[in-house]
Amino acid sequence: MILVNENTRVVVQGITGREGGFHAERCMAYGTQIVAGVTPGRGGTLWQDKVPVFDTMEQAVRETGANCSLIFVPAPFATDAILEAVDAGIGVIACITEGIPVQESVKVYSYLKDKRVHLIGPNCPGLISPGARCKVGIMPGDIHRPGTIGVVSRSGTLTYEAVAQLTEAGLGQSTCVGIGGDPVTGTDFVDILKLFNKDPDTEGVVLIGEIGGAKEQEAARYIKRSFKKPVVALVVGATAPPGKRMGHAGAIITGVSGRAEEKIRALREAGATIVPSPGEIGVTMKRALRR
Amino acid sequence: MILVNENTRVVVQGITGREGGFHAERCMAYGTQIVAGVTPGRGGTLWQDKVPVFDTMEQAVRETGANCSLIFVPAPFATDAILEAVDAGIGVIACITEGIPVQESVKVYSYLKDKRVHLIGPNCPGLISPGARCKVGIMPGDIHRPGTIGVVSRSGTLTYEAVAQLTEAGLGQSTCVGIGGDPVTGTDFVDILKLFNKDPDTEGVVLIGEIGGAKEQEAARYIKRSFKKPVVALVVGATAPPGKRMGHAGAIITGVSGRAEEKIRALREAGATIVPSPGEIGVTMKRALRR
Amino acid sequence: MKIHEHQAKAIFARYGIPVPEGGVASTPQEAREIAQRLGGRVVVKAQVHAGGRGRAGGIKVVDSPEAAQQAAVALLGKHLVTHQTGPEGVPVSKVLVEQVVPVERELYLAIVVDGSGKAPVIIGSEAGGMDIEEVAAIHPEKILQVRVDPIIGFQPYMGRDLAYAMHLPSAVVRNAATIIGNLHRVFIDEDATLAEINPLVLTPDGKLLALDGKLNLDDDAFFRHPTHQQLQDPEQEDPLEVEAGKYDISYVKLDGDVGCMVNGAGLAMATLDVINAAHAQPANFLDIGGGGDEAKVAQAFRLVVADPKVKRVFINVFGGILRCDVAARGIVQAYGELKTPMPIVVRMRGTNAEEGRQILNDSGIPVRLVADLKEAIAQLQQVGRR
Amino acid sequence: MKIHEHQAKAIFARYGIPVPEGGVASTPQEAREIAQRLGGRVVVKAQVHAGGRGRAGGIKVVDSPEAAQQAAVALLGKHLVTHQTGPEGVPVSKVLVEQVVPVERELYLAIVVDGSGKAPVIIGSEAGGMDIEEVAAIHPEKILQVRVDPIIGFQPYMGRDLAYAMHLPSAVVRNAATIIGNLHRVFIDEDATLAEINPLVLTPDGKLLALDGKLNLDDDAFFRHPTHQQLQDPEQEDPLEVEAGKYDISYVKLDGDVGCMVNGAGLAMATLDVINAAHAQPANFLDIGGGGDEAKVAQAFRLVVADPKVKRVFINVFGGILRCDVAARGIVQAYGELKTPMPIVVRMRGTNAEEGRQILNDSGIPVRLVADLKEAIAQLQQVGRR
Repeated sequence: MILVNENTRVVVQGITGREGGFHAERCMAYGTQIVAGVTPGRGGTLWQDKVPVFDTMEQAVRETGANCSLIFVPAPFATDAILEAVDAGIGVIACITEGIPVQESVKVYSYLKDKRVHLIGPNCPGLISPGARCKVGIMPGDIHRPGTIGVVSRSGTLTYEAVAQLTEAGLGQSTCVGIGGDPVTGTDFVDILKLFNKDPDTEGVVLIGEIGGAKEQEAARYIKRSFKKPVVALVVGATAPPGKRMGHAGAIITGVSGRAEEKIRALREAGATIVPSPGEIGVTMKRALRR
Repeated sequence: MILVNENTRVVVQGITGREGGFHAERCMAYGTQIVAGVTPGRGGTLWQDKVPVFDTMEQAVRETGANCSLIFVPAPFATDAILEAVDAGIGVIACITEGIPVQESVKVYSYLKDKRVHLIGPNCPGLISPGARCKVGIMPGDIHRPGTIGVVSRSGTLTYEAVAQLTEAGLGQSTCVGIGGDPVTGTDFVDILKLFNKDPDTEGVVLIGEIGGAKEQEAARYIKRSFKKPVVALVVGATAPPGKRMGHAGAIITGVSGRAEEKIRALREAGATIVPSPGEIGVTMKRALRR
Repeated sequence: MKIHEHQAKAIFARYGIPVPEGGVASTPQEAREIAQRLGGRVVVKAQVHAGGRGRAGGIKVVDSPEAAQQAAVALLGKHLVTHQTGPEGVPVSKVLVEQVVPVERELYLAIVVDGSGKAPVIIGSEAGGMDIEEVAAIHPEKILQVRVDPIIGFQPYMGRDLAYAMHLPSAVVRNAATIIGNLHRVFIDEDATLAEINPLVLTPDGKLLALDGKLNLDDDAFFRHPTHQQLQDPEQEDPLEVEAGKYDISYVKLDGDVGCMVNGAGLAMATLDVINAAHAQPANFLDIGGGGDEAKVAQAFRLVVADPKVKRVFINVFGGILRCDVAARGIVQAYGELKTPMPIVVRMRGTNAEEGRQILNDSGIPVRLVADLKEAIAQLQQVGRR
Repeated sequence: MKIHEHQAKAIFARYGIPVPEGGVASTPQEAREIAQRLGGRVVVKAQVHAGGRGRAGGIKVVDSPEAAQQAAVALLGKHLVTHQTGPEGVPVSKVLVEQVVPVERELYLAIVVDGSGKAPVIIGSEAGGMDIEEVAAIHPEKILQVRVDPIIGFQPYMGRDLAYAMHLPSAVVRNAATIIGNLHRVFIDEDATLAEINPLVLTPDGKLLALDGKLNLDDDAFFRHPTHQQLQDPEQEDPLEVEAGKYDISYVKLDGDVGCMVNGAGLAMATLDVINAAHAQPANFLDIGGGGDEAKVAQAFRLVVADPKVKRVFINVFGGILRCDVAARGIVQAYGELKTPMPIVVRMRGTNAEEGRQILNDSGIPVRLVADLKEAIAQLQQVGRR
């Protein structure tokens, strides 16, 4: 598994908010070690009589040894929250928040690109390693099974779909990562593929792309050059009209490279097995592993 | 020698200006390969019937293979010139310009710190490797002799003083680098010491510091930890009043660490030989080498 | 969010980008007066959120105030159909009346955020005045790009590099670099997702002017630009899309007859692809969005069936944050009001899928519950054949 | 460049940093009127470019407009001597009259550029109202620093971290973070080299106010702040330093009798050190600066001998850009006008040193030419003994 495992100690930024509290609860129920919450002004209290709340990330990390952060802070304050986590020394940050201005993400990425930190998201479902009962995100935990398939995706529910199909096909997951639907994200397909490449627990990878940008083409180049495990790829949005934002801020066709057919072509040429239809992710992976 | 040598091909930014032209001439007379000049709007002309002038650094590098830049552009335009040189792929940039706002230098440094480029200065005399007849700066060439002493200094004329004394004492120089008198410079003592440490041509180093900042203390820490050659150090400004800017923007005592006595103490403790008086740089180096 | 050309140009002008003299008219009389003020010979431009105006007759060059008035009569209150609009076109409620500028050369200039470079990129081309996608296809070498690293922001040399590469005369380069820098300031300070000047024209006397202007603003940054939302022109959007926006539902109008309601953008796109692959046409993209409750689901359902083209509905829910039982209750609620006779195919999976199906079954609504996408398609085809 | 407290506070207020109500008075009558307006009980503060005003009697708290007038009479037109001024003090031509603010706690807040970290650093301390150097010496643990990376700039969490670390009450933290952010905006947008609030006070009713304010502006950035130079108060500087500034000569007044003229800041500092080591006192630091010509050298010479304390002169030139022959001609030119009877010791080295010496020898000026620093000292001591 990659990024999160049994040693992951999670601090939830925005734990006293509605969404933050709801999902912190569910993560804990799944088995995740939620060791702290952070809400400025609420330091010194206990959340749900269980989790200590701190005013700052620096305090939270110092007091609890948290090494992973899950962010539910509203968009206007989310950049601040991410950067606070980075400077507090957090190694893996999952930012669920949707609606961060793209130019904020540009700055955030520029700041952390040379630091030892993985930012998953923003605008993502988070990540989960079922084998470690470690869920750092908003995905339904019960569809996952421990196993050897890595999943990396720009989407939320479509990832759940993929996971459910894998589980149904008898294929458990090593780690599933939703990199997020924004045009600029902290982590791209290539970053996650590099980790899966080195991960002995991962035998094959499901990659789920969509229209907009060129992250799938970058993934294709990396797969062709260096990736050693079978990849099964699905790219959605083939029928989306150009110039329209399809839900995700990043899912908008603004040029040739943003089209699904271009992405599919690049991935196929790189040796990935293309999923013929969204209903056949699980079986395609099963077939790909047999070869 | 370090940074500049017989393979150094220099482009002068601002070659058509008064200062730029004057010093380009003298560098050429010393033996430096001045392969291009850049002045926007003057592209396509020949400077002094000898050196092709280009509109942009990108053109100059593409056409002439320049790998080093010497900048004389006035302060309001100097940041632009430095960054243009960085993006054109120049490896060694010497910025002579004085008077760049400190916050510009902060930005410049932040941009280039992870790139393969050495920015010498701003507000510096440049650098010279007498053994290669390569002078990229405004120092009087004729006081230098090829040899094995490295010189690194925050000062201009005081460096010439040091060089003259070394030459007089029969000690030639491998490379002399003026890192500049601003509080934020592209290159610090430590960066240059690291290069001298690895340079087989350099047997010993003269380090010339001054009041303000803590660059000398950083140098001391590095010398103590890793530097393998004799260091002779002079720190000037012991009698300067606090809070007054002594010529250089960086030469102003704003705290304890900025005082000359603190710097001298740190360097002495690190094993450097302290020059007892500015008139004894040469003889001190000579003595230090004998040990 | 898209805004009108005249709005973009007003912002450009505030940032020091030269634009032609002109004014906005809502009536033919106003158009005449502006033309009068400008000296007679003007261009009258329909203000619509769609490219291809010129070929569609939305831009008219005229020689007198009277002719300007006539041109305005021909445009105002009409719908303009371009290759970027549907057959119903977009309404023209304003025209921009501008002086006619003599043109020596037409250039292209734009700034977008490059998701791979993770930074703004300035795009320049000496082939201005054309659709830049066409230029990219035919003359990719004529498209220049300069990445603007966020640490240093725009630097004049970036503008000079572009200007020289576009083969602008040396005397114009500094001015061009300034305009490029100003466009970058617009892009950053106004939180744009696209800032485009096409064409940027060079006049015979060596001036540069933004002859057209396009500015898309980042919806996600409205919270720090209180005035941006006022620039919106809901008339230019599909009414259902505008309505969806109020409820924070992502809805995009399409041309088919299969109404779609899905939770999650990726799953919604996948759903469209599946429908298309079965040679059916989706009527819309709809992502209920995160944090959906019963009321939001009901609202989404209302939107789907409000489209008169919709003949059948496909609801695809993967329960996660939005539980399937909640989604089912929302559907039941909306159906109770609407009593639409349309066939509804529902696929539910994930959290509380069983409860959701039970609720739908118990409700008496004539839904067809399916187990997977394949079956969903089969059912949709079946109901489509009738 | 230093500016006055009242100028700094006006800028702070523009950036949303709360300052006490008040006004600036040039006459006792004005001081009285301001005090009247503020309700009587006020503090009257001498506006000088020097720390240690309080202990030196430059700050007076009074209970009535009449007393404010009296306090102004006692300060205006006088010279204030603090531990940071020379014995001659600095002139007081304005006083700041402000409401008296009740103080619960005094904090320290400042921003400088850290040359090692190569970024602005925010310094905070709960030990405000004291000399921060003293705090640093006695309670270094009470000095907090936060580096502001230029890529991301100030972020609210940096302010919160500092505020919590200064043990501010939770209810005040957000406001403190805002003030810290605003001070950072002052620092960046105004190109400051120091922005300091000492003390930043917390009032019993939970408000934060900048009770004192200090702002040093980057001289090198004047080109992009056209109004900054108008903030200068030449009266506060030594007249010779002001004069030198006009010619772009670096000159710092010192207390001794050996006038110094050197090219290059490092060599000039070295020269001071050498003189001091010989138990002589330099009268000034003087760096002729880059690109010096004959006229500039002459001007520098005039500055050196214009100081009435100067009894002997040491000229130390290492010829580089400034050639020794040029320097010699400048000296000859100035000497010709001034005919000072002072002994002048000259050491020349580097480019055209021989020519320079020749020119001086031929000029008939009674200079003592020396070969090195050692000999220079010997000569200076010899002329000093007479």
